Amino acid sequence: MKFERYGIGIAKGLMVTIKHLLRRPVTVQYPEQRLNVSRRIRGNELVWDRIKCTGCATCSKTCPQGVIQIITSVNLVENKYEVEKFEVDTGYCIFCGLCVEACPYDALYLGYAYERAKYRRGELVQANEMLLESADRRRSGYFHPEVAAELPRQTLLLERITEEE
Amino acid sequence: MTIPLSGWEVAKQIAKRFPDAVSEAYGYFVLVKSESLFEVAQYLKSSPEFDFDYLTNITAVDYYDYFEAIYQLTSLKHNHSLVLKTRCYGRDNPTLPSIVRLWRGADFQEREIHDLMGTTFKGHPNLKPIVLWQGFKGHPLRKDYL
Amino acid sequence: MILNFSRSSMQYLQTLPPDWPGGFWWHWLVFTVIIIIFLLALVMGFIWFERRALGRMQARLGPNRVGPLGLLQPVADALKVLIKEDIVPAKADKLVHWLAPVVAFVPVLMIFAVIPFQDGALLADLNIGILYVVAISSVATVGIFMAGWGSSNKYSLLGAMREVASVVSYEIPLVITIAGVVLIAGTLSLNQIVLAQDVPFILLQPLGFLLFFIGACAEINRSPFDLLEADSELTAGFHTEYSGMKFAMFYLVEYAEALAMSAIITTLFLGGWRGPLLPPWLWFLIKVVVVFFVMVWTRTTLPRVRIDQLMALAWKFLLPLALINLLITAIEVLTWPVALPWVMILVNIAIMAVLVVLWSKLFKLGWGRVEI
Amino acid sequence: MALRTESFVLNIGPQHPSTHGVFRMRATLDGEVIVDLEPVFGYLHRGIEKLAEERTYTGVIPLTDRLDYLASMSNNLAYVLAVEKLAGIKVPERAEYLRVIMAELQRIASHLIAVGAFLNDCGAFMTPILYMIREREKILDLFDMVSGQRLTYNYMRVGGVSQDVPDEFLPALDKFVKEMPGWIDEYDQLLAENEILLARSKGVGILSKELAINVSASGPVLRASGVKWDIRKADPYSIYGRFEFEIPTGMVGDCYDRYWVRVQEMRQSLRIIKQAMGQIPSGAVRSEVPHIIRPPVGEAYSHIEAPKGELGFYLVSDNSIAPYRCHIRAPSLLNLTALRDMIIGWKVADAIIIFGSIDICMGEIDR
Repeated sequence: MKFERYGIGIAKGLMVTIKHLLRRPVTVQYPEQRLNVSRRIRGNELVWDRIKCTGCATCSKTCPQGVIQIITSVNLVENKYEVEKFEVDTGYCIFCGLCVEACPYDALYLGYAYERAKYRRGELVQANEMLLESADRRRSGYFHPEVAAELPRQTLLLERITEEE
Repeated sequence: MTIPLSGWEVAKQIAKRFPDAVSEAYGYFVLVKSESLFEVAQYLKSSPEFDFDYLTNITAVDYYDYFEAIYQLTSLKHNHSLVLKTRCYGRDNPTLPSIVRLWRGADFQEREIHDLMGTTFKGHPNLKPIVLWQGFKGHPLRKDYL
Repeated sequence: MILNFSRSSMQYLQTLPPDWPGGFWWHWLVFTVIIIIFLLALVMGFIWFERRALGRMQARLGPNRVGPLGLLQPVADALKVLIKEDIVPAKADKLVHWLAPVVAFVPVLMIFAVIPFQDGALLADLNIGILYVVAISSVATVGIFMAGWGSSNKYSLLGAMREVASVVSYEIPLVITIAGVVLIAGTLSLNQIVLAQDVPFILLQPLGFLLFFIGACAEINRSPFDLLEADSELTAGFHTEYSGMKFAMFYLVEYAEALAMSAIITTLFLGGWRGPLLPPWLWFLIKVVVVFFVMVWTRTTLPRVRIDQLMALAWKFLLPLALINLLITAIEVLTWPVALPWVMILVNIAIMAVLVVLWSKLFKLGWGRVEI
Repeated sequence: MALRTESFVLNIGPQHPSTHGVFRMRATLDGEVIVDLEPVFGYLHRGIEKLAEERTYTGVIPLTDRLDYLASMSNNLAYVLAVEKLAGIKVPERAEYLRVIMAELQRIASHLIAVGAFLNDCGAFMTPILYMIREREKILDLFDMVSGQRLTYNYMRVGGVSQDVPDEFLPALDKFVKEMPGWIDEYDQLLAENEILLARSKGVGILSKELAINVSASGPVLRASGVKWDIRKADPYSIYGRFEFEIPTGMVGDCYDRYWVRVQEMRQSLRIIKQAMGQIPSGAVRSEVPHIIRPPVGEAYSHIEAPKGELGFYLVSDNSIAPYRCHIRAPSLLNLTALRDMIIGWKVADAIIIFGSIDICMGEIDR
């Protein structure tokens, strides 16, 4: 090491680290402190709207992983398709959101929740009623700005630091 | 802008030096015979008017009847580019000349093509599998590999 | 009869060290226990302190879950490590592999026998105290080399080789700088050295302090000289193959060495336990923590040097300056033994500045050059 | 009597803290000096090129996220540009600007990790990388806001971007652009002039200009060797022709130059973002493109200046819904070609920092 600057470089670096000792740390203590996730979060599951769904299977065709399975039957009385089974294997799902984009009837949403780990692989295969919206399975605003508008604002690290200083 | 050279113009230039080398030229592509690939590449690299000092990319496509190897050449000095193509026939042991001696950037790419497409590059110093393990059967990027 | 024997032997031993306060056995027992407890507690405290300080300097929190402020984190880690499986590599030299942590750990404990925590509060006031420290502290290297060799792992071997090379080189400037302190104090006993420091020797020996600090960091392999572990190069260096309690021993050695070196720097240069108002042992502790904090601070900031640069720093930078420092100190002690301390301080600081600037001009490392 | 010595083989990796993934360097050592080195990889081979042949053109976009997982936006961009070239699709103005903003933010994020990891390899214990991850986190927050995910964004679409940015995006970006130069200055203050870092990285691992061109190095590695070649300038794709920025180049091509070039590129990226923010028009972000695209028969090569170098996609279409062949020109792979030449003769510690200064991503090398 050429001390042509007599260790000024080292001293400068030491100043930066000591400055950080006096700053607030940026880490979040996760289970106690929670940040608001993005309004468009592509959370851990799909939320399905049974009433809107016509069983056209566009989502299934778009899915790059091929994890959406739809079985329909023809309802001759009302002259439409009846969705018998709408099954998503979330274990294989990569949450790319292409199915949500493709759905022509706004019947498919991504989930807003993120702590949705399961203990068994079998539980990851979700079908019909399990896919409907509920209190702990809220819809995310991904590709649905009207849903996004109702969700809380995302916490940004950018703002968090400056607000508290 | 990088100017893509017209394949036809370049083919004419090449044909002056190597009359039998070019088999086809269309759009921005020059299709040369695989036997004369090395000489043509050497000419393109060394001649001052082309001066293709930078080998951007090599890839190969399986067209069932033949394998097409595609060389993207760029000249950093003149800022123009050319696509050189060559074909090799047969599925058992298709062979192409290696251009590692001209551009060392071809080293890993030729190994990769050898690994995934199964074409042998004659003259490559170290033609070992690169992404698959040694002893892997088959060549995954071939169209008939399932 | 046994009782008789023990009593007679006790009487015999009691007569041996005439200057030791209290009975020999009491003194020995109390201080050994105190030192071991103090050492273990302080080492755990230091581990916590380093992790917290490091965390805060890196814009994060550090351990804060176990106990108040995460103070019990080292305890939890120790418990975890205790119940871990002890894995010995199949091709390891079993005996050497087993013995290495012990050989590394014991000398570090032994250093504390001569460190004065307060006036006279030390296990053995050896009249060659500092010599003893220098001699004992290099034994730990043997343990580390044993670990590197016995693991039969290439990374471990490289780490151990680096350790031996660096310790052998750094011992020399270290001892020469100590000689400067000894010249001024006129004694080798650590307690006497503290008593001699009416003015802390950091002021009388500023260059010596700088050299000793750099040398000490290298000797105990603290950053930027932590080559033997060098986690980005050698995964974990000499203790790559260690797990469970043996690993914990090495971990303990690392921090105990840091503690020992902080204590020695405090004793030699910062006036040891001396200080106004507060009780002496608290002063000692505060000074040790401050020295340790500087080590943590440099660890946070500085990149690691390369092995050849490390060696060159020892032989081309530290050694000549240490020799000059010793020479100047000797001349000062010889010619103006009763000079005003303040004059001496100014003179010495000026000499240090001139020498460091001069050497900075002359001395060049790296920039594409490989030293050896 | 001469001492008999022999060289020994050290496998650095695949499980090693500094190999940035599952990479292996089979080094032959003489003492600490490396006399021979062979890079071994393929541990992360997922056959993305083959998988792409079985998916629709849109379905390949999530795959490109997983190439260089530190720069997913750039990968998306390179791929959609290739498809657009192949199918002749026009992109709305606003989408072009959004793409540029995302690509440049991604460049900053990727360079932050590259520089931080390089300094970490030098032995600065975690501090620089943690500072830089903190800044990267702010960028990831922005990406999370627009795309809903922090790593695999899947944001670009053929013919635009998936959806417009939310209203709060541009103010947040403005804030970021304003405060980021201060942070970069702080990194410079932290280690750029540090004597130990200079001693370690100056003059180490020199890649000469001629060799860099010959081995098809690209990106910061090529520019650090003194070649002024940036595809954003040389072959402006998207709307890069409209922005003013400089191409920082190094002098000798050593590790320090590569570090320095990356830091300067971050500043230039901020400049581009600032200009793009000023010019961004309103309007549609996606042209009318069907979900299932059938480009005409043909082939197209499109390249962009990704953070790691020239990222190219070579697509061959046979007028079906899936690419007939999708080749990825991975910059990390080609930058590694010269690794052996750069490392031989240096010590183990240097090998680590030379390797770190190339900044590779295994997801891209093995594909």
